Amino acid sequence: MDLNFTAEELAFRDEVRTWVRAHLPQDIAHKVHNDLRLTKDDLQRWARILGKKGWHGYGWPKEFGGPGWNAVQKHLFEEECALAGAPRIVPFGPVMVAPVIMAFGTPEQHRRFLPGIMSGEVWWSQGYSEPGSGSDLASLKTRAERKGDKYIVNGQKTWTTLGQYGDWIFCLVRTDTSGKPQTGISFLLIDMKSPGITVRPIITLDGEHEVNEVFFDNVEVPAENLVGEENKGWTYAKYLLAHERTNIADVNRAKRELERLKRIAKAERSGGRPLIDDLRFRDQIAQLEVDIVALEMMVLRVLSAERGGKKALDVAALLKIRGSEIQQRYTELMMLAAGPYALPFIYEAMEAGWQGDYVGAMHCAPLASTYFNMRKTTIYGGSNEVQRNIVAQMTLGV
Amino acid sequence: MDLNFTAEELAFRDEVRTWVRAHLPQDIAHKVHNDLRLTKDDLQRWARILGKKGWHGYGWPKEFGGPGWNAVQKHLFEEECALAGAPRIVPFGPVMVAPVIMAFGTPEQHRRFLPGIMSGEVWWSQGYSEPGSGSDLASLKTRAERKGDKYIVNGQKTWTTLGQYGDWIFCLVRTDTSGKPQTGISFLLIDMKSPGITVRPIITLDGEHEVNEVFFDNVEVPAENLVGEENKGWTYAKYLLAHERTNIADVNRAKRELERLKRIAKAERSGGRPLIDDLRFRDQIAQLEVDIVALEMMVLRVLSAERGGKKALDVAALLKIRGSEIQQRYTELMMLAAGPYALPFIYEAMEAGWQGDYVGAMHCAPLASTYFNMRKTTIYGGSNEVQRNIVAQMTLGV
Amino acid sequence: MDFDFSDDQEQLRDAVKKWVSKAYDFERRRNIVKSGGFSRDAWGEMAELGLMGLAVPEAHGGMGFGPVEAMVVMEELGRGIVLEPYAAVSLVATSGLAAYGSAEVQSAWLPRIAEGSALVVLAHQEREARHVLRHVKTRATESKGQWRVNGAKSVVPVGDQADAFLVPARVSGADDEAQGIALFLVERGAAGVATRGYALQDGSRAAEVSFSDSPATLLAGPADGLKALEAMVDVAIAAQCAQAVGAMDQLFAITVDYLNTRKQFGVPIGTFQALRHRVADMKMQLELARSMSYYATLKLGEPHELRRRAISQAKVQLGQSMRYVGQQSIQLHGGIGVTDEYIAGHYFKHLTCLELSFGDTLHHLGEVSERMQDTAGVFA
Amino acid sequence: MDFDFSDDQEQLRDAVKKWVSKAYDFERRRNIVKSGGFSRDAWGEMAELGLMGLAVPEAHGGMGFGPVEAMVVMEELGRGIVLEPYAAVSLVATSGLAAYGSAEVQSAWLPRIAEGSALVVLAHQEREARHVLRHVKTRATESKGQWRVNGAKSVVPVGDQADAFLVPARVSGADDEAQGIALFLVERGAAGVATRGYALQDGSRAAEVSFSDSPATLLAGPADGLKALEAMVDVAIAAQCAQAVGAMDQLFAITVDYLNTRKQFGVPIGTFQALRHRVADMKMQLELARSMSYYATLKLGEPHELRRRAISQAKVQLGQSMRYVGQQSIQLHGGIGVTDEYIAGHYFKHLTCLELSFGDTLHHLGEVSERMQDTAGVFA
Repeated sequence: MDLNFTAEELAFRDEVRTWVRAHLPQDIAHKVHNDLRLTKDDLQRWARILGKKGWHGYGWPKEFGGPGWNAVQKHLFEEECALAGAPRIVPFGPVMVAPVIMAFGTPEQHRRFLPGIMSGEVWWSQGYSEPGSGSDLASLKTRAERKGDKYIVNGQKTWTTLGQYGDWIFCLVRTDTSGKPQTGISFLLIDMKSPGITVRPIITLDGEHEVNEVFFDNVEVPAENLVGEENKGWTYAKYLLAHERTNIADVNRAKRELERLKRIAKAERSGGRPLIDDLRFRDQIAQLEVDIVALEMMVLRVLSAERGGKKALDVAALLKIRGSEIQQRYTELMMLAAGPYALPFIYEAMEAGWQGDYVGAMHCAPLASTYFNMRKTTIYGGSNEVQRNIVAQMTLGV
Repeated sequence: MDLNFTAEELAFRDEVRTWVRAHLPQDIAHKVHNDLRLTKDDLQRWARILGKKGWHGYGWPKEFGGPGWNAVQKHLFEEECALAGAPRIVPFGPVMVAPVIMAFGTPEQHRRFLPGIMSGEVWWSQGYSEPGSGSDLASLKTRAERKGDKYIVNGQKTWTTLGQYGDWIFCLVRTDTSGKPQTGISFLLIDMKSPGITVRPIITLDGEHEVNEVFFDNVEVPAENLVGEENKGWTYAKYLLAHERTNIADVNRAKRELERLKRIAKAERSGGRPLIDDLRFRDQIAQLEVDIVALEMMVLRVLSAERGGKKALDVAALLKIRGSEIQQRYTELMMLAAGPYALPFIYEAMEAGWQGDYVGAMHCAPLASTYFNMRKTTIYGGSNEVQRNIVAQMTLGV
Repeated sequence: MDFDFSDDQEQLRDAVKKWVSKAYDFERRRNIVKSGGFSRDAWGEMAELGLMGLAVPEAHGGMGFGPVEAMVVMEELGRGIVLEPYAAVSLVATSGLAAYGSAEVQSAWLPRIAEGSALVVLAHQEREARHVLRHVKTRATESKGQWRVNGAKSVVPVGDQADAFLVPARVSGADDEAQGIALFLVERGAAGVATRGYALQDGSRAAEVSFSDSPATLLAGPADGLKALEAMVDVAIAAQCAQAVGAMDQLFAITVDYLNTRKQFGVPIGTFQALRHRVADMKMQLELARSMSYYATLKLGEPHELRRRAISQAKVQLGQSMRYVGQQSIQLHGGIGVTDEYIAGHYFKHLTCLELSFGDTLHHLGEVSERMQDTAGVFA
Repeated sequence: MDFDFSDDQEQLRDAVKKWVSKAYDFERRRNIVKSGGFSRDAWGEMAELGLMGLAVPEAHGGMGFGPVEAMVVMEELGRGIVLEPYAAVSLVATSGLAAYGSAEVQSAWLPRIAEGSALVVLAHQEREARHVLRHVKTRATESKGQWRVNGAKSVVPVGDQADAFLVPARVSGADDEAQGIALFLVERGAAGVATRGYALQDGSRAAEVSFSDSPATLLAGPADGLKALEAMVDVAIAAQCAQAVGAMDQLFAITVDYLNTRKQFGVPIGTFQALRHRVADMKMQLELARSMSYYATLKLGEPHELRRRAISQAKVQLGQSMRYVGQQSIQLHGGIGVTDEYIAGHYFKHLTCLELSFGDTLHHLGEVSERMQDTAGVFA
């Protein structure tokens, strides 16, 4: 047992750190550190920089052009990116669909789709959720009927994050209604420029356009875009879910945001004195700090087990629950720190370089919006209620 | 709307206060205020004093020899008793079985049982729970077979509080197994001196003998001891449950114990200074104070509605949940206040007048035991999980 | 002890409730948000209902009603998450004017408030104060019988449209001294007054207001200024508590309805025990909040120290309830709860704003802690 | 970074686990409680296993193992809620002796500890200190080359049977000054030492110990005394964390088993979703606790300030986990959970004792708060 990283791991970290700090555009880092609005261009610029280095698919094995890092190296990369103020890598391409294509796709599909994902050129979206299916994902209804060498897709997806930028979308579609809901689902890759696709924005309660509805009206999809076998899509979707284990906790971002919380609590004043010196508020931060350390230790335990090739600890559901609760808590505390100065809603004040007068200070502008936005984290990706079901199931055995 | 009591109510309170302070034996009050062990004699002495005044059945209507107080007067009586340091009235006789006998018993049963309850002479116990039935009370199995003018009772009851002192016990017994579980239950009054009854102590985790198992081995019970109709016992049990509405929250005791908590926090020292001046601990007390005020307001709302004869607020389940949580919280805080000095377990130190050396101080001796003991409050009387089921049922309508 | 509403109070409630449900639906509210967060039309309609003069003394054209009537109105406005600053003008500022205004000041402003033609609001928030009321940097000086105010106030309700502000300003002492604070009335049109309006998170209207040698009328001198401010803030908190109860009541009803309707795995999600227990916990928070809202209102007439403690106790409970009911309502809705087009999120945002205003939960817990007595309870 | 146990560590765990499950069952434990809370026989058996010398340097007949081995042993002792003060003697006092004892003192005591024939324990709790270590009223004075101690210490593990005590005593300064505290060894048989034994809530043994001009051997002078005390307390807390993890692990397993067995309404109660989610929350607390127990152990070798902060962070998490897992285990058991004859309650009481020892959750949260840095995280 040893808490410290090995010399090799530390050398790796230094290498990554140096490279990230040298290549992450400062205007983007500024936005991330101050929670200002990121544009499509910001996200894609960073994706392309990573892609050029071969790190956009940082979790990929070498055979598919990835760096072939182990679990600890991946974690260190994520940490360095987070602490430097890099935007989160939009996961739908490199983290979600790519591993499925690698594992179940044809060599032709590998050649066709993976390079564009690694380079950051092709923007992927996820088409899982539907209006009627929430926690009950298997109840999805979007149909794909095989007609010759094509599928004809009809239906509707929703909560498609950043789908307004999407070039391609990977979808779970129903190809068979005869058996159990899980058995008739297929995994389809769909060009979003296909006729019959309409993307409609969903505005969230913070006023942002982050998610979308995607409508499919007799959309023709070449049969070669089917991944794996027809009606086996549920298996692939579960594989995808199991693939992402630790980053789900987002503990690196939590560490960065805790630092921001402390900066805010130093800048804000209560009765003329720095808020961070107010024992009551300070203790809230201390509790959060303990929570983050505990979460990080849990993540490190998983990484150590994974790197060792041992049976991974089955705590992905716990990491999702705790990670999302902590995300919500730090956004809540930042908002509470600003107090009345978190109340104004000035849409433009969340743009970098806004020339208007901030109410209070620049750091106050996005706090409430982010707090509202973060309510999603305990809902999406399998709600925390579903996660608790999973933990109970594993623990009780029934 | 008016938060204040009326002049008549205040006069009533003064009268009760004067009487209670004059008649409550000081040795008993000393034990209550210091959470020392109460004997059967303590409880019964106070019951007899109340009985002589006609207040042991303080909730009874005048026609049965009670004072005929309204809901607010009952509350004021409870409050004065609690604040003066009176022990809780053992509820099984005057509060639980008596109203059932009044409502469903025969005139003969009224004459036979009620006077002994009012006077405090006859100690009643409750025979509801069984080893197999917890939250699922209706699954009870103790059988009573009618043989001529007698019932023959066989089975086992458990969690019989203070049953070791019991003269009589009221039981739910199964007289019919043919229909739904609820339909074959009868309400029987049983002389605990009957042959075939065995009372076996259950020692609780604080080392006390407070509850018992009661075994029935071919116990003969005269048929005239059946209350109401055979197989209607479930109805009477529900009536009994609905009868006690607000005292379930025990807010008056909470107020008294909050005072004790503050006394302890003043006496205990942290780093040489009074613990109550430690902001962190003090804030915990402040939060509890808010919780108690809110609970009291909720109780007062119910009382006001009941006194006005309006449809009572349906919050009994909420009062049970909140009241028990608060009971647990103040015992927890008292234990935490003493810290390491709550650790010693000296059984005799919880007796009034013990001549040994206390570890720390007398007030430290019972704190952990009471904390352990109070875990029962969220379990008994319908566990808080069952109460939440009830609230949800009422709210959701299904 | 009596928690019944009188027939008059019930009628008042019905009138407000009817107006809210008929005239202030989600669509109209959304349009008001889009057009800046304050509607003169809606204000006029509320005035027609007689609401503006509710707390104005009869001598000045009002009805002279008390805190209970105010609570009734606020509950119903909360139920409809009405954006207009009714409490700020007709309860808070009105109470300050009625208690501290000279006969002249009262005659000048109270009748206009009662008829709905004047907006007067408290402007007290300062940048370095956070929730500490005695921290006042804004300064007032007198010269030749004329007071002038210098300083800046934040997040003033409808600050860019108000006719006048009630302004705590310091005439002596250090920034956070309790002594030396006086209360002034400053007209928006006065020299040196600048405002910058914006929307709040819940869509309502507020502004930054600054004063540069602005002429001011003294209402309460340095001996009374802080007490006057505290009294107005307590009126505001009691009103907020009622408003929050109305909003939570409605949001809870919306959520319960959703649980009974929305199906997953072939059954309404309201059949899942884990969610049912959440409903029970929300109901608990709602009823505790309602109880403490009554408490706040009924304690408004108590002596200063008792009133302040009671109000802080109430805000602690309300703050905790608002956060729990708000967050859990969103959670139980799932995805639709975080969309702008669905109503639940707007209640949540409104409740969040209420929690952050006039001292948050932790602040008021500190107040309770500092004011702790040996005894406790409603009558302690 | 590596959280695997070595083969040797796994063998050590197996050995302790085997002894606990075979030789230290509930019945034997109950008998030890009845006979006072400490069994020389059990102590001897543990010594035979080689546990007593685990942390004793090899030069003194021990094995010179480190914190990870100690953690492994403590987890297994916790799993069996073993009453004997293994950590107090073989980890805490041993670490103090090894770090501060003269060669003579070490030779006199460490070999005897290693063979299980001597009980040496830290005696530090004072009546007005609560959890503040620097608050030391006990005084030590030197005269003619002989130190003598006056004062009283509370809740000393097996205090009435120990052979010697490690005693922090003040040689100068006010009661709560960080400076002026020295560390002494006082034999129980020395003049002026009086003890009064009693059982603790979990059935283990402790005593009040008082010193009246008792001759004492100086271990650490006033420049080091507080640091020595803090170092021993940190060893104790890390050991406690592991002990608590073992106890929680077992209690959780017992509870899960009960939920799968106990039927109500015709089905195992483990099928009720509200209880299932409770199980998930308990599992969460258990895994967070396990993580922070590792953290505490692996941080024991850090420099003073970093170590103290890490230990406090760990105790906050462990305290919260212990309370939650303990309370919820009882709740999920229902009635049987509060009986003396069933085992769950004994785990709950043990966990409660651990939470209250060496600083409770709120105390350590305060420590974390006071030691807060700009950055955060395991490596911060």
